[in-house]
Amino acid sequence: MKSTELMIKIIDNIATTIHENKEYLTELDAKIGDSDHGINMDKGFKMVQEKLHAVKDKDCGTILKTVAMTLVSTVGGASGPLYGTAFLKAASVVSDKKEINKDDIVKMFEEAIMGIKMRGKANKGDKTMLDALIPAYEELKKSIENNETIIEAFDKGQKAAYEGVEYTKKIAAKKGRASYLGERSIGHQDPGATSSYLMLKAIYDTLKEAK
Amino acid sequence: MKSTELMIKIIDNIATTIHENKEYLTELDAKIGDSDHGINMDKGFKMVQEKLHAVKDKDCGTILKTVAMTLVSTVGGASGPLYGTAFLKAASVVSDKKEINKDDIVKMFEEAIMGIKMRGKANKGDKTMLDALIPAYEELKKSIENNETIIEAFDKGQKAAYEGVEYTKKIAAKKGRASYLGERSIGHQDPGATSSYLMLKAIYDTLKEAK
Amino acid sequence: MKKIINNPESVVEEMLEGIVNAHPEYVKRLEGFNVLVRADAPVKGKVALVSGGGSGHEPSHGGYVGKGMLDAAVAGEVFTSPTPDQVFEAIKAVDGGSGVLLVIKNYTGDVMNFEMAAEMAEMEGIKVDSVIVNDDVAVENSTYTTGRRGIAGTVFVHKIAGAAADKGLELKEVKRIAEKVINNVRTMGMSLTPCTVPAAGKPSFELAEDEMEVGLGIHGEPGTHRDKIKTADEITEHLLEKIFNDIEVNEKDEVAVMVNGLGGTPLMELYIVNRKVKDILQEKGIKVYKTFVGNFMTSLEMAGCSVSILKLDDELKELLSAKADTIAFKQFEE
Amino acid sequence: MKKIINNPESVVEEMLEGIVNAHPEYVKRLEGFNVLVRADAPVKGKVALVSGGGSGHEPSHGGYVGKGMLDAAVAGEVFTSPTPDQVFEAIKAVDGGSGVLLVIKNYTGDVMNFEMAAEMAEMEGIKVDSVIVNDDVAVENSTYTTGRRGIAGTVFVHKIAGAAADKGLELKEVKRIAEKVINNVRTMGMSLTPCTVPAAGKPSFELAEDEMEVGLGIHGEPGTHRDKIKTADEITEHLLEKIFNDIEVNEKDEVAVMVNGLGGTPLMELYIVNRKVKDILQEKGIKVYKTFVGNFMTSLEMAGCSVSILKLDDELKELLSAKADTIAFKQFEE
Ligand SMILES: Nc1ncnc2c1ncn2[C@@H]1O[C@H](COP(=O)(O)OP(=O)(O)O)[C@@H](O)[C@H]1O
Ligand SMILES: Nc1ncnc2c1ncn2[C@@H]1O[C@H](COP(=O)(O)OP(=O)(O)O)[C@@H](O)[C@H]1O
Ligand SMILES: [Mg+2]
Ligand SMILES: [Mg+2]
Ligand SMILES: [Mg+2]
Ligand SMILES: [Mg+2]
Repeated sequence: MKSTELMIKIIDNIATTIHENKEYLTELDAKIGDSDHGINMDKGFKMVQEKLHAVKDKDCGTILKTVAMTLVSTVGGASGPLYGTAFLKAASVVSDKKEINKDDIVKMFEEAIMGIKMRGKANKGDKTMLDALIPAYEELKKSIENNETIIEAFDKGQKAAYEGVEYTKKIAAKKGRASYLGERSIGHQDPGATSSYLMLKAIYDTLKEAK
Repeated sequence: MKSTELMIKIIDNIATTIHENKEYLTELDAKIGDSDHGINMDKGFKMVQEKLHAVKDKDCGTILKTVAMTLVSTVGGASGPLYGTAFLKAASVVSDKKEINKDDIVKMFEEAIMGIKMRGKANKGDKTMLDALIPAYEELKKSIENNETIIEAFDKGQKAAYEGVEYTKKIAAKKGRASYLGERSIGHQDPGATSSYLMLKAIYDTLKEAK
Repeated sequence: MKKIINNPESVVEEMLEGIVNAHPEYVKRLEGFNVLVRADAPVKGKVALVSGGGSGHEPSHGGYVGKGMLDAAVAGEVFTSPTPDQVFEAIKAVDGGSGVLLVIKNYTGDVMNFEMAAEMAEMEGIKVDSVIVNDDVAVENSTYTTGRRGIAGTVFVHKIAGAAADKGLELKEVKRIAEKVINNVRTMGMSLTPCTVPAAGKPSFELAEDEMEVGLGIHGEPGTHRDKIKTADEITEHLLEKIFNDIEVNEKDEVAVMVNGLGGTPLMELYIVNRKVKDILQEKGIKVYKTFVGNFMTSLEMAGCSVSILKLDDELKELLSAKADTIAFKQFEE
Repeated sequence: MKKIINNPESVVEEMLEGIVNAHPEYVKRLEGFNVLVRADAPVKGKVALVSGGGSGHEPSHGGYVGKGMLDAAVAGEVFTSPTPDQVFEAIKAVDGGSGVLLVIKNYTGDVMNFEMAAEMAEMEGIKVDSVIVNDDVAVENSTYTTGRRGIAGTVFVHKIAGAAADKGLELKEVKRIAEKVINNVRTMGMSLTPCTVPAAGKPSFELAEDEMEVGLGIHGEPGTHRDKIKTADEITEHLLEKIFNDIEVNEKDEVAVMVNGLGGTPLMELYIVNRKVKDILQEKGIKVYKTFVGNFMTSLEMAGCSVSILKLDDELKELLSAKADTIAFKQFEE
């Protein structure tokens, strides 16, 4: 399968996963935020899904940039600019490319995380999406450096993200809306970390299926 | 007993009666008005009671005028100016008098009613205090014309007032706050008619007791 | 009862203190009375406007004391008309030698207490006249009954008669203009929730989660009927229909619109109502000269709204556009 | 959910239509965007002020668009920050050549979306700078956390920075003054009832009949703690105590006070709170230069209030007293 074709499939699956978890994500946000994370994300990815067809013959950079701009202009809240920036930074790694390799993937992931950090000024341990994404990135990178397959790499990545989500239950939020609750946020899992995990899981599932 | 002394006693008893019926009158007003008739009247007569001592050696006119002005400046709402005007008009009949006779009483009552009509522009059958007061006045006048005693006259008067209160249940209000309810006011007894009856009853009881 | 108060008995007193503390440049209090007058009262040579009524309708009426509107506002207990002695003090304090116009909302109690005050003032040689506002079309009008109530349309009377007085017109003229406003303004209201008089401690009526009360006054009294909650557009249609059944407004006529909140309704909803008001008027070819949206004549924390329509002519338009500078109603000259 | 609306999805759209219908002399809408700009935008040569955020805080922010305050207000969905493209359009529409200052309330979402818009505008060669309002003392401030939220104090920033821009000051100066306001303003709030986001359909939290929520933001999020309802005086004492723990105000200092209603609280109660605010300040020897009482920064129909204290110097006093003419904030020059 061509990289672009696979990418379209992955994004489409991410959108479907987010839609299926709309209520779940919103309920998580109700506990420590303002009950809109699922609603926001679903609104954004629904629009992404609608726009996918128009870019299906474009390069990877264009596809990802379209996703980025759509998320930025429809999601709103904190997660809109964060995920938007992440996709935009990833896009910049593969602009004009129709085929991408393992190294591109590591670099895309790295740039995405740096974008999120730059935009949100958060770090690991602040109880945000980064608590899922950073461990996932580290495991994925290690796996690829060890010459494992992309599928293996994403499997390790999504498992690390899952651990990261579990970890967010144990800590108090320092960034985002949940931080207003201080210690009262402990015991609840972070909605943004959860959506990040769900996205990585969707990538892994798509890759496995497409094999 | 001197007229002034008796008058002080009567007013004091009216105040006590109103106080005992504060909740009752307010509940009646809740049904078809704004739940304040008992509160308003009690506030006024409490103040009247406080001022009685200062005028106990004055003439009947001064006593009644004091009652009138106190009601006017403390009761508020519709009943304040109405009862205030009634006492003021009654006072004008007996100004400077320390002793009063049967004819004075008829005239005082008549003037009081005319004052209420002038001030409130209502008439018999509008479901107001006049539906208690007018029949009471007519019976009292007839009784005195028939040379019955004052006590007999007030007995007939208070009984007629009671009938008047009962009658207010059957009719729709045309004046006052209850008129906004139109036909929906039928079935409820008028609070102002009720307070008028209670005042006449208090007069009768005092006279009987003082005999 | 959930309220930010200290003591149900003292809400009016403490509110008045809070108003005077906040806005000494606009109002001062007559010592010993629940009366707010213009900081610069009496204004020599100007006809003075006095209004008031029960409290609980804030910013009415104290909020409208100032240049271009009222000279004094008399505050009764919550939803209870003030007594004549209070009104009398207000009249005396603001009379600038050109007479005083009382703007009375049509409630038996208000009318009688204000009229007694007028009689007292006349006995002291003050020229006093009065107008009675009766804009509420929920109640049928008739000379044989108490007639329609005075509600949010009263604010238009304050504004326009206030501008007339400010222009230096004489009492007779100011009264004529106030009556023209009264003849041309109609209001209809509805509510989603009751309100609680602090001294009573419990709501004035009960409404189910899916019910609304239509055609109600501003004292927590029940309305003319109860209905299932409708959409904002349907509600607005009904309110305007009742208004237009009562007053003829023709194509090309110009009107002022007031979408008034009863105290507990967010501005967002009032604007959604206004959107539909505009649509309906546009369909009828009626021109909107000016629109006011906000809490002008409230019922404590009641959720609900009223819509007022005022038919305008050139005289009313000019006066409505004139400068006003009060606590709650400010308008620059156009 | 009891609301006068048509459809939970369309409340923001219909509200904006209603605002523009009501006040065409003040605002116009950018077609296709949830952006209100001054009717005369762009004002050539003037620094433009752009603010906004989630809807549901009306009259914030659309109500403050006009002479002497904002040039544009961007409206997100209810309690959701608007997206960068919306803010970007606002910036483009009001830039009069002297640059644009963004006034952002400190919420992660607002900050990031506005900053992205600023980057987009800079790429188009528009001079943009921003300030972040964080007046809510309920939340502890720290560079390691999101820090304090921006709530009612924001209105003081709009007013004062707006006056600075109106005076013709350059972007750097307007920003300096806005930051001075931010450094000197603190707010603390409480509520008696939750509010209901139309799309959610149910209240954001539950409160018992005898409970209040203290230290909450303006998005229906729960506060820092829950307490039994206290008297107005006790509540006011607590709010001011929290404020004075955070900012030093000394004897003889001059302040502006804002007693802000959250949407469902009657003015009567706000004035009762103001009475106590004045008492406490007087005791401390602090001079009140100006007081604002009303619904300035709301949370839909939430019952409750916040108190803001702004420490003033001569520069801020002059700008606070300057003329402003917007839909919801009008002030004559002194
Ligand atoms: N500064 C930040 N950096 C990274 N992620 C953040 C930051 N702030 C918030 N988040 C993430 O965003 C999620 C909330 O997103 P969402 O509910 O859509 O936005 P909002 O909080 O504006 O309603 C949080 O669960 C958290 O994972
Ligand atoms: N125009 C009127 N003439 C005579 N009595 C009236 C008139 N209007 C009202 N009333 C009487 O006043 C009573 C209500 O008094 P009250 O509750 O104290 O005043 P309000 O209606 O202002 O609250 C009514 O029950 C009625 O008997
Ligand atoms: Mg959220
Ligand atoms: Mg009553
Ligand atoms: Mg009453
Ligand atoms: Mg949100």
